[in-house]
Amino acid sequence: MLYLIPLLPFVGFLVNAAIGKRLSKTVSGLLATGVMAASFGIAAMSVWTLVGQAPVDGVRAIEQSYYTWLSSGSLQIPLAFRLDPLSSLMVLVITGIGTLIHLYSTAYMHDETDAEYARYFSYLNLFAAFMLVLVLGSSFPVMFIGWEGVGLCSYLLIGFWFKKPSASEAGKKAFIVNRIGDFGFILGMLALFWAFGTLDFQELASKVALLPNDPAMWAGSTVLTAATLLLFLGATGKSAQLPLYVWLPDAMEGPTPVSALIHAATMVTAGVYMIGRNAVLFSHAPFTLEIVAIVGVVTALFAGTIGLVQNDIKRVLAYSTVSQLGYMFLAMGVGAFAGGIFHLYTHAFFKALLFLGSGAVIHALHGEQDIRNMGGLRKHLPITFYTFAIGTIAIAGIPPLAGFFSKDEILWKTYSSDHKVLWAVAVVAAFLTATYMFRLLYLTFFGDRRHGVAGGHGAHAAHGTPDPGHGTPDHAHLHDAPGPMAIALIVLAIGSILAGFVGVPHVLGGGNQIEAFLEPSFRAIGAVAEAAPAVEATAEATAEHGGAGLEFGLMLFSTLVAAAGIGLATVVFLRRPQIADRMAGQFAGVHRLLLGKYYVDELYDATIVQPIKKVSSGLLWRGVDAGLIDGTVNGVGLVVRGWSAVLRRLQTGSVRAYAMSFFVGVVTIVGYYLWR
Amino acid sequence: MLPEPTLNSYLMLSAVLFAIGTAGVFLRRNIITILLSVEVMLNAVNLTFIAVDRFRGLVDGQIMVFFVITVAAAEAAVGLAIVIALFRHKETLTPDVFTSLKW
Amino acid sequence: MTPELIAQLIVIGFTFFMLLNSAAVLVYMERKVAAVIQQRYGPYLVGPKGALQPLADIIKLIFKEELRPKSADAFLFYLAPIISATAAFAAFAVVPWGADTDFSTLAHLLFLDKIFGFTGLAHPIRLAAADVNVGLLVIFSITAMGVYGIVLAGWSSNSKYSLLGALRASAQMISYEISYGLSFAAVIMLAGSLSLATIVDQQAGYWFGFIPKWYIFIQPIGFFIFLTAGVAETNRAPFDFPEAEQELVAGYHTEYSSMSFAMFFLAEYVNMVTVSAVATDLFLGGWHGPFPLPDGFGWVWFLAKIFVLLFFYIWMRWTLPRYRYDQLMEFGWKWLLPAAVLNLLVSAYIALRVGW
Amino acid sequence: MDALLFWILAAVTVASAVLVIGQRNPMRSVLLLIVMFMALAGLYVTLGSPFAAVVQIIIYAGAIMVLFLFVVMLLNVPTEETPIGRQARLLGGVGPRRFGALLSAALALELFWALGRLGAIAMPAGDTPETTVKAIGLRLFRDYAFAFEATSVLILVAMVGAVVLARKEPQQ
Repeated sequence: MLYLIPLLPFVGFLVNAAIGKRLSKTVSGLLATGVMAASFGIAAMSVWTLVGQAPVDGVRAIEQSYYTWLSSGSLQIPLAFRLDPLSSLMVLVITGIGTLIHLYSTAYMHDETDAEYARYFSYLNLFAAFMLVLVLGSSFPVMFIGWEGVGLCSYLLIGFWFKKPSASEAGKKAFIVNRIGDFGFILGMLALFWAFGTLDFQELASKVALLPNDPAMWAGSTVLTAATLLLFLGATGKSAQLPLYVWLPDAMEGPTPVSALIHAATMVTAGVYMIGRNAVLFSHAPFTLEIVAIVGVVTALFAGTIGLVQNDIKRVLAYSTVSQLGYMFLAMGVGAFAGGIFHLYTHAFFKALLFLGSGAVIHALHGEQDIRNMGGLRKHLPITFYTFAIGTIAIAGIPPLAGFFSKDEILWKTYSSDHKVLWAVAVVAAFLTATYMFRLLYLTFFGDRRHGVAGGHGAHAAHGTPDPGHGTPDHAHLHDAPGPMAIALIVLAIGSILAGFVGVPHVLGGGNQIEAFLEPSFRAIGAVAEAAPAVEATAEATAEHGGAGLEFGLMLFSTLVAAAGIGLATVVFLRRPQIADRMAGQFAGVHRLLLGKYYVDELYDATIVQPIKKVSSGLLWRGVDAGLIDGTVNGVGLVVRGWSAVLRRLQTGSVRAYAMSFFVGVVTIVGYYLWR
Repeated sequence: MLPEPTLNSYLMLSAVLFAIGTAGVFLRRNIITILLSVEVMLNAVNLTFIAVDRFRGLVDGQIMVFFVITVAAAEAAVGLAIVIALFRHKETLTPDVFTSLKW
Repeated sequence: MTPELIAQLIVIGFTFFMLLNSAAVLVYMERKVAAVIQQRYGPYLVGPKGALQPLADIIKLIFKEELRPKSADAFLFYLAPIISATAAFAAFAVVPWGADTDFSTLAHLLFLDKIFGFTGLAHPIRLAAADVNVGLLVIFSITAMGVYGIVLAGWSSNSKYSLLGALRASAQMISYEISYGLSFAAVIMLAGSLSLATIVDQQAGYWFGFIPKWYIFIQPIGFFIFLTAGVAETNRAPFDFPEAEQELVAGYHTEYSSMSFAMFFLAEYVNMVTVSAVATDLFLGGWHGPFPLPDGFGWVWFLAKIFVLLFFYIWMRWTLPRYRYDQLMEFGWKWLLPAAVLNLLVSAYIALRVGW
Repeated sequence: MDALLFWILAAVTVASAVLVIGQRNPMRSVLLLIVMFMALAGLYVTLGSPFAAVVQIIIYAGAIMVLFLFVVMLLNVPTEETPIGRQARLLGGVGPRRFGALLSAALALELFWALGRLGAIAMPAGDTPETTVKAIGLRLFRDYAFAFEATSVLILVAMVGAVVLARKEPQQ
């Protein structure tokens, strides 16, 4: 009954899309939330049965095939779902957090008209359905359905306020950038099919596992490397890594719950999931893994630095998301697949929490997003403040909150797998994370109310009237998050506190259960332990010789780093704000560079967009289309017309004449054949 | 005494009938009669089918005959309907008058 | 000349003779019944209670002058009545009216064994003019031919009443032929044979010892459809449009007189008899009665049933008013035909899945 | 006996066919065509397919031809009128029609020639076995089921078409 998990949200989508206009907000909202909740329940049950299962050579999986979707030659693709530890974790995250965010949205979107409201929830449900297909799919094509579907939904939801130019622009940008990634993804799939003749994850894994595993380049692995690189390109597109991250910050044009669900918790992690899902493949392509790790860590740093100076509350969170995703890819890159997924899972909690918190703030301030116009909200929005604070601490990586365990796991794995440099950079990134997150916290909630600061209303105007609550901001009374939103916030906050404890490392006397739980998903069925990823193995090895002491030390160190970051933020942004300005003055260049996001958008525009425009308008349109194609078509038309003017004379319109000619033909042909 | 009918004699008979039918199509100036000539042709074909059936000891030919008859029925229905419509418009049944279906 | 052949010839002659008489009898019966229904006396002068009236009519018809409209198409004009009469008689030819018999009983009763020493045939023969194993289809095709008599009559006599009558007749007969055919297709399915004799023998015996196994009991709708279509086929009231007196003088035989008129008349009554006979064979168990008669006397039952049906015909004619023509067509196409199809499908389903 | 029957029926068939097309009066053409159908039915019987014969009579003679008669009577155009208008005379004139007749004669000759080459093949000996209705039915509803259904659809379409075509336009 796995199919029910995606099917329920889909049904919700159908209903809301079809008759949503005529439903009241309460009904359509409850419907959407209800199906998500139901789907969560079913997911929970299925996972329970899965856990209850006796592992077959160390692997538990529920596989259900529904019908043969594609069948041509050796390509046999059943529409099949597989629930194994990895996908079960994902399913729980998606349905669980999804449900909360739906609940949150019922209050958050309440100012929309009934039709818009229904449209919003239909998109949201559709997204959930596709995301679930993505994670449940047992083969690349099935995953690809979800992959494309979530892309579509993210496009629709980013451009939800399509009347606002910036929103629709952002939607298009997201879609196009993702297309580039998807192109890579498709090519990767094809390469794999060409090389291994199957697209089922398990079969691929077991086939790859049989290849001899040496880092040296040899025939089999070039293909594998190429394929994995292409797939990784797809991942960078979907999960907003360098160089394709540019769409995510703009995606903040969408409603905040959407940012929370799609652009923080679930969709953007699809790339990570995909790599985890194909752990065996990637771990047999060490080169790719290196690339992944480097890209990841660089992205983490890069985004962190940008996040440091952004003033839009949601954009800060967006960049932090990018950098956290960078962490996950780093983990994947160093072969700490479990670690990556672990971080994905915790990140889902606190990032969703943070976004929803920011949403609550924006909601309270009637659409104000510029943190320079906030401050001192601590007193007015207690619930929001506390939950947001919890989230911030969690992401900063302060024990014992969720972020700490996962991030530290990654750092340790990085270090222990002899990626010292990467480790260093990652630590810096962690430092930055702590800093800018607390900057955000301070500027938003502490100090006293500022508004009308230069650029503030400029930013405000830039975003038009983004989130609900139009009209002039009324600061007289600020209402805290209403019921549903509060519930969502609190639940997520609790989650951000506790989520980490499933992965308490051995050093702290915890038995890293989540790793044990997930580990089978990164092995090839049948291929025994020796086929387990080499990098993983080496990691373990170093873990042995490195010893517990070292690990503990590093753990302490990273915690201190985080604390330092927090301290810095406290000093600069809370105690003596003027320092910040002075620094900005001193390093004006750097500041401008960061504020301009390294001018990557402009770079792309100059190097890619404009040339393409030139070529297509100049050559393709005027030359090929207008000249060649139209010319040919018209020419054919002219010729035909000319001839028909002559030939139509033969058409007398008299039945008898036609019969006659036809019959002459008959007689002649019969005669001819008799003659020979 | 008359010669025993061979398969050929049946086929020749049907050939003659068919030819007569075609001749009718060309000779007559009355749409209805032309339709009748078409029926003659169809029957010529039917005769062939049944003769060959008898010759090979099958039933398929007869089934073909049934189909032919069915189609003939359809053809007659539509054809006659058209005839009526035409007659309403031009008050004549001469096919050569209805030549407006052209450039 | 084997005795079988002779017997067969006798049977044929007898059938023909009986048919001819049946027409005369029916004329008398019709007039009497009509009279009774309308509280008149009806014919009473000629013979006892006017029993010889038909004879008188026949003589009169024979001696009348043969009139023909000037503009009529002579050949077709005279051909038409012949066609109808022939069709009518030919149709009856394949209707068996008694169980196969070797006449032993009859011979015994008529003392033939005493006189000629004829104790019955070597092997029994069928009591029908012709023994065809696709009898039903033959009847069907011949009745189909019967239309031409009427149509030609209407057209050739070149008068608007006749033409209208003919048009009505052709349209009506085509429309009702379909339901007619479908209604006994169901019976064919049950009996699994096209031969009337076989079908009749299928209806021998009784359910629970007293209900005769007639198909009317399992095909009531079929029977109704058959009867209705039959009435329409024979152009009897309430479907007597081709000869609707009030509208078309006398319909297709307006212009006819004397013997050619008589032929149409004959044809009509013979057709009635045929339809009733076929109905009897198909639905009423032919010569199998509610209780068996001595061997070789089944035809008594047969006659009795035919008589009842014929009476019903006449009764209906003098009881029911005539439809309107569009009503007739509507009834035929929109009610009778669907009913027939449904009946066929349902009985097919039952015959296949359930069985009787 | 069989031979005699065949030749008689063949003669009747051909004669009636010729008369059908050699006839200006559509009414008579129809009737002669019916005669031809009868003769053909007889041939079918001699060829041992009585069922086909009966169907031929029921449907062809009994229904289709009645339809023709019906239309003939409805339009009541007793004879052909010579075509009016230049083009009509051009196409329907004597010349083209003669040519057409010649063409069909040519076809007949060609076919004869072909059959002549074929040489005479005697029908299988022994008296003709009758194909039972059962055999036909089984074949028709088992192997030709699809064709059967298709034909039914065809009939339906034809019916609708006929109704639409022959319907009088509401006005004008």
